[in-house]
Amino acid sequence: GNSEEKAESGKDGEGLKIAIVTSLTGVDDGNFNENNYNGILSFIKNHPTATVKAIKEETGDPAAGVQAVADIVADYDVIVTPGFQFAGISSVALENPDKTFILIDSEPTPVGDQTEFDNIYSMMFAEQESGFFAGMAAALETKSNKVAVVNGIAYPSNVNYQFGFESGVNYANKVFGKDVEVVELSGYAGTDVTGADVGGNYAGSFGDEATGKVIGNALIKKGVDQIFVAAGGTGNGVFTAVKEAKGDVKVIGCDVDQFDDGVNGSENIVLTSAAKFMGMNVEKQLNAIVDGSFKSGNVVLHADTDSTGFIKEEGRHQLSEGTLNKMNEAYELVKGGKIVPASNFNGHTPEKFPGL
Amino acid sequence: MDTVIIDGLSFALPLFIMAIGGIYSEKSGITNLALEGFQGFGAFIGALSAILIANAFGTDIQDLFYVALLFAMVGGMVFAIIHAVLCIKFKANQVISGVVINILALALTTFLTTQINSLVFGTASDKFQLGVMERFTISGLADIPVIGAIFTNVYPFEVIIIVIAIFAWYLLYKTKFGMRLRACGENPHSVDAAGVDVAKIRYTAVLISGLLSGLGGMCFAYSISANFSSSIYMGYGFLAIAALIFGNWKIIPTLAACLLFGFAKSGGAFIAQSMALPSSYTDLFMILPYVVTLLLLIFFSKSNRAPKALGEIYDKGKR
Amino acid sequence: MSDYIVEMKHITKRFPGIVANDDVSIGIKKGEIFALLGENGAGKSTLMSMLGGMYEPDEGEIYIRGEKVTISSPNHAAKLNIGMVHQHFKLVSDYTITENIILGVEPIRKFAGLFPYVDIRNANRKIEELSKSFGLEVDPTKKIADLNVSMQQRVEILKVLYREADILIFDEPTAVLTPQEIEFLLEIIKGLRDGGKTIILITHKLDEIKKVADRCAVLNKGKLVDVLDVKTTSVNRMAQLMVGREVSFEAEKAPAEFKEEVLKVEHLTVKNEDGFEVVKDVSFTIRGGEIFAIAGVADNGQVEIADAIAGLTKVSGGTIFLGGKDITNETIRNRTEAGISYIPEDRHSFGLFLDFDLATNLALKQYYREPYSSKGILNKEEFEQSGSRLIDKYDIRSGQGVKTQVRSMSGGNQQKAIIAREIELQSPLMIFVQPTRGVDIGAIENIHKMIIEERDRGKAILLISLELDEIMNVADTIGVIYNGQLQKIASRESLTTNEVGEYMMGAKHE
Amino acid sequence: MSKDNKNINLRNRLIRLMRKEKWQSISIPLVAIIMSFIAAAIVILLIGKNPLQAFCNLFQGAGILPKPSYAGYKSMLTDFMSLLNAMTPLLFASLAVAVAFRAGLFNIGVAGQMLVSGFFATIIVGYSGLDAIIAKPLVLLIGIIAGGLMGGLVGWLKYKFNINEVVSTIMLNYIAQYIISFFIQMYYINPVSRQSQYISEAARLTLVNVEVGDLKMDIPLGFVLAIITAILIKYVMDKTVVGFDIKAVGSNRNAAKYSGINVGRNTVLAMVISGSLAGLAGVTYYLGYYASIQPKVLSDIGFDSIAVALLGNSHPIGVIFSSSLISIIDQGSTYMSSQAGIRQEISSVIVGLILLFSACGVYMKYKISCMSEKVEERKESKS
Ligand SMILES: Nc1ncnc2c1ncn2[C@@H]1O[C@H](COP(=O)(O)OP(=O)(O)OP(=O)(O)O)[C@@H](O)[C@H]1O
Ligand SMILES: Nc1ncnc2c1ncn2[C@@H]1O[C@H](COP(=O)(O)OP(=O)(O)OP(=O)(O)O)[C@@H](O)[C@H]1O
Ligand SMILES: [Mg+2]
Ligand SMILES: [Mg+2]
Repeated sequence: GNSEEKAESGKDGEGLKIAIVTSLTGVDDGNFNENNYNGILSFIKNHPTATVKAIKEETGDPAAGVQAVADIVADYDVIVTPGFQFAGISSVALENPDKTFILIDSEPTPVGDQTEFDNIYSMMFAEQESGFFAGMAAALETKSNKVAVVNGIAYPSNVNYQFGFESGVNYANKVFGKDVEVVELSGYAGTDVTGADVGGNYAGSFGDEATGKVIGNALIKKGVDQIFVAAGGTGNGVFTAVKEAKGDVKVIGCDVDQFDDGVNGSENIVLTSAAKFMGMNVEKQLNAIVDGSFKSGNVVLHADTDSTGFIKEEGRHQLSEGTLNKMNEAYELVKGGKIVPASNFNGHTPEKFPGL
Repeated sequence: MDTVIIDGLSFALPLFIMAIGGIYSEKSGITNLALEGFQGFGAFIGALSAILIANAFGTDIQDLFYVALLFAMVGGMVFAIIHAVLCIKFKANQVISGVVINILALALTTFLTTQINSLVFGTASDKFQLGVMERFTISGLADIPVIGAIFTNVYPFEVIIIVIAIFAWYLLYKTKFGMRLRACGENPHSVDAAGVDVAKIRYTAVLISGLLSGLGGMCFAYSISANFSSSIYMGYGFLAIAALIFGNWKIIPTLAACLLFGFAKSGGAFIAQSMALPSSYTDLFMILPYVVTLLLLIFFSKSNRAPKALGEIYDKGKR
Repeated sequence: MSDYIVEMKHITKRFPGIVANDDVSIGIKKGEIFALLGENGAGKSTLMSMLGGMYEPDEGEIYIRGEKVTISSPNHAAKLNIGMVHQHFKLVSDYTITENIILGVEPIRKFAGLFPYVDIRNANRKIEELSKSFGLEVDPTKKIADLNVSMQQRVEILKVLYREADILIFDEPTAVLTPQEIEFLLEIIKGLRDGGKTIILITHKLDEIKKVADRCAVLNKGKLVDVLDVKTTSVNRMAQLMVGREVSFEAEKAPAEFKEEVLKVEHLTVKNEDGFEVVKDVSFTIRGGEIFAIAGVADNGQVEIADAIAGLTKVSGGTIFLGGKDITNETIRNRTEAGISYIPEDRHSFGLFLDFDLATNLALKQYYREPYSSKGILNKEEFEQSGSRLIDKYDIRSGQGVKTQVRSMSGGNQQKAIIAREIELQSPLMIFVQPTRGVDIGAIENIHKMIIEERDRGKAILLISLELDEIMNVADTIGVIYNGQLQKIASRESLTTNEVGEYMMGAKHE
Repeated sequence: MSKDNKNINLRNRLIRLMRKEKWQSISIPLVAIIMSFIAAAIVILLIGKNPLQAFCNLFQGAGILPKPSYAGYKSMLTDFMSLLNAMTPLLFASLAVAVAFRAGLFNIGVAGQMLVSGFFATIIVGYSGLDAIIAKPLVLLIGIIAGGLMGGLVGWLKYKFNINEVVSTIMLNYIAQYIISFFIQMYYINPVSRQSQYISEAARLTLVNVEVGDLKMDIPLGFVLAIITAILIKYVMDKTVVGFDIKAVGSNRNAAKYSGINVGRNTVLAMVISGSLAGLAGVTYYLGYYASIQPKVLSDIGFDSIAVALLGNSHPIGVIFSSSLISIIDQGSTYMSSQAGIRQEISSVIVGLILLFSACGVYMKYKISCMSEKVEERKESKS
């Protein structure tokens, strides 16, 4: 509706004032937040008069997140908020119709029965697609025929990764005749937002490195040699466990290209990373605001916009030629909707989904 | 079962070396709640030095863990100067000084980590990424049932800690420095009258506690995540203090207390895992070390005796 | 240049708000026993602390063996062969005798030629020899915590001798000793002198000076009054110089008039923390108008008797009646209410809150009741008014009146404050433990007078003292304790000083 | 020459001013604060930012100074109310520490006591559907009781078994943290926020988003109570027999026993009071500032309050001021970081510095008395 006004205040990106409010890990977490931040920075490169301020909310409490946004909203044109913690900004958005909000990884909290807001663009990703490629990679590269996924908390996005991973393994088993088992430690089953048991290996936190390491070690002990790590900071612990193990164990990174985190002496433990390309989409929306084409809405982004996928740049992965080819083929199928991996709520299961 | 011992030891030993630091400080009469801050700041300096050296000389950071350990000790010691000066020269309340130092350490290191990352390395990151410490297994001994686990997957730092701990014991109980130090915590006036500078001994003691805590902190940084970030502040400093009080300010009983914490911790996780309970139950097992400590304290506290002059501000003139 | 081994010239030392030593000049000859005399706070300890290296003078010069020196630390003093036996022992109670003595000058050996360690075994032997050669026998492996006061003092003396001091300073060494121990110590001091050492002795007890000292300096309010030749000066003259007036040594006292029984202790038994019986089956009674004194060597259970009556220690057997009422299991406060006043032995850690002001300390036993407070609310005005009244009545001297922090008051005045507070309670039973310890003779005279006055008002008084003279002077009835047992109870008149001494040593019993 | 003299004169006058014992409890923390702001200013200068602007932003963010522009429904007043909202638990917690201090006890367990009382109030009242008029007082009552029991336990362990309260509180902190985490995860979890279920508005001690005119603000009901409590504590400590007993036990246990004070009972009592105050901090935090509990997390307030109590000289009125200051710095930091482009962590550094400098208070006092001594002397020698 009022997207034109916004373009005016932005005046071709002239002095567009952007703020990014993050959880306590900040915009320099080398991961999720940073990816979004980089999108803003890349936008600013092309619109040098635009500015960005990074602010973080230290407690991780959703109410505090909203409060932090409310504290600073007056001084900015666009607020970027990565993370479910900021779902509650819908109330702030209603009170400040002249500001634009970009919410990543969550739908805005409904206010009354309003679920969509004129000045909020919320983007979610089909993590199951990225997870699917991770599963394929793991299943195709494993020598022990045992793979696993480690998660943080069973939020939908995390469950999506998990289900996608399992879908990918099943796909490889079926299509390429593999016999790969997905290992789960019984003590770490997850409970999703509806209270359902989704299995998997959930550390129960995105910031508990010690537990991450315990889980990592336990998996390695069970003979797992490919671990997909979708656990935020907890994942560092898994990485450490794998590095110390000194075997043939590899990890698959998550959200962003984690190849640099995998350096282990002269070697690297990162096989590839299952990515969702948030920065690119943030930049896209900022551009849209500037050129007046901004459209609000709650959007789920798929492989068809190249928003999900895996890292295949030369030197940033260690996939074998054959695996890479198989994954590239599958990527086209996912893109074309021939393969629809299971997600938390899309009604499919890792055992039974279109394309299997 | 092996994991219980392996993980238990790799947790208990850094805790132990921090507790020894605490013993040194408290035996000299200076209450030390600042262990947490020392370990954090020490680990910060250790990690920073490793990164800077790797950066400057192009050394593989993987090979720098002894350098990191060394600088962590220096870092812990440097930060301990604050506590020493506050408590000894400025005659501040020692408990308060400790708490303040913890707050300051957390604030400073998180601030500096991001600041240095962006200013010096031009990267945006809130942690210093280190190489992992290579673990080793002593082949013959590792095959012994049960005890073999002690020699399996050992971090080099565990050996270092044991060596330092033995030396610390020798220094505290056998040398004249140790004799004077312990006397400072019992009756500083007697030390002063014997012509020994109480302040100097106490400075040294607090610095040693900083040094050892820095070492402990670096070991935790390596064993938990192989990087430095603010997640190093997990209350282990306070746990070390609890261990040393529980150990009645003596090195050997304190080792026992640390092992209790370590094994109860890894054991708790192990039980929860092997009983296949949902992960929430792990929390119930996690209270094990603390409940056991409290219960044991109920039986042993009566005979527990803190150094007599602990926490007292020493003033020559005051009689 | 001179025949003085120690010379202090025009020494001035100031502390915040006070000139502790004001232009003091003294000379001490080699091989003499030189005494220092003066009221509490006259500056004796301060003057000697400057020789011992604890303080440096603000003005003036110190010459040792003819050479001008600046003694910057106790270590430095030790290098000059000066050693100080402090008024308050500076011992680590957790350490053995040897460890205490060698602290600071530890003999070192090397293990495997590499690791130095403290050679305790050798030190033990050396100290045993040393202690024998001076007639101060001790077991060097014993812990200080297990020693009595007189043994602890031996350790302090050995410490100094171990460092080969030949100028020895004793600060009030006899304040905590029994007559026999004092006798023994004085012999040792004389022996040391005869062995060529120079001794400086600070004491409040004139007879001791008379007995051993060659010369004596008198200080008053920081100034040197005179240096006397002890042989040709009378005790009375010394006292007069010190206090500035005539002092009487005999407490004047009318014959006692006993009234009805106030305190009755039956078969009292008390155990210490280690479960050891320190008071064994003690029974006695005290009547109104009677001063009942317990004589005994330190640590023979007398303090525990007082604590048990006042309620500070648990009783493990026996009964205590006050005015006919069984108070054995009453709380401390109820006992106070029932009529017990208590002047404790340790005024710093029990009798006073050093960080509170004088008014509060004076109200310590009554603050919770009318008129100091009503319905749980304190009445600060009453604190101050009553406090001021007591300050006047008992002549308590303090810098800022009732507002003075008690820590900054002199020991004598602190003691006066406690006595004032306890007398004001008008309790039928008053317990005095070591009421004159460390107090100068002027103040002693006053305190004795007050005790006798209270007796004459019909109070029952329990006096516990290590000073036999004090007991012989003041008591009406004497009980002698040894090893937790009352050896003898008899009227003052029926006992001689010697007899009491023998009972005290356990050499004689009924 | 004369300028020199003037300088000395000024210094002397300053010293004389600071010497007054009565004012020292104010002047020394004040000097500490000024020194730390100077130190922080240097740090900010070093990273190439304007310290004055930064400090100004700090106060703007906390609602003490007006911001140039406000978002919809917001104004300086709403910011100020947020400040009070955040400050309320800190004030209670610092009072808790201060009371224990007075009795010679270190209550390091404030965080655990807060958590326990917050948890019980949450499950008993927060999920009950009781009317506000009953629910709110009940929340306070549960906070007081739960915190008091927990604190009393620590006092009892100390008195009965000689267990050092520093150790027992640390142990109890962990135990509370894990047990409550377990119960929240098992029974009260909100699967979306991964915290405990939000409590009913009726039970909440802060009225949120209250529309006043064209503003929406949070009204912390607990704040008034906290101020009244502080005054009450001051009164109890200074003017009553109970307070006297507690202070006496804190000053010298032997002398307290000798004067007939029941040391054990007063140790427990002081910890009960301290724990109750921590309990109030807990309910105003978990059922006021927030409306739910994060599992496995202890509030920072637990430790900050120790330092705040120190900054306030363990004096109830002093604590009001020190907790305001720390809250201002805390609250303003988001806005400062957003405006001045300085990392938020600098605010924690400032807090750390303030505390560091105020820990030197004893030394300052001593130095001042030395200097004033000298000044006196010089005066004497002149005349
Ligand atoms: N460290 C100090 N700080 C301040 N004042 C002191 C200090 N030491 C001593 N004084 C003061 O100096 C004066 C002299 O004290 P000193 O200890 O020398 O007296 P004294 O003659 O030994 O007394 P006593 O007979 O009680 O032992 C006293 O008034 C005392 O208050
Ligand atoms: N730091 C101080 N400030 C002020 N006065 C002090 C200080 N230290 C000691 N004094 C005073 O110095 C005087 C001498 O002290 P000293 O300990 O020698 O004697 P005392 O108090 O009579 O002790 P005791 O009863 O054990 O002999 C006392 O009046 C004491 O109160
Ligand atoms: Mg003296
Ligand atoms: Mg004296």
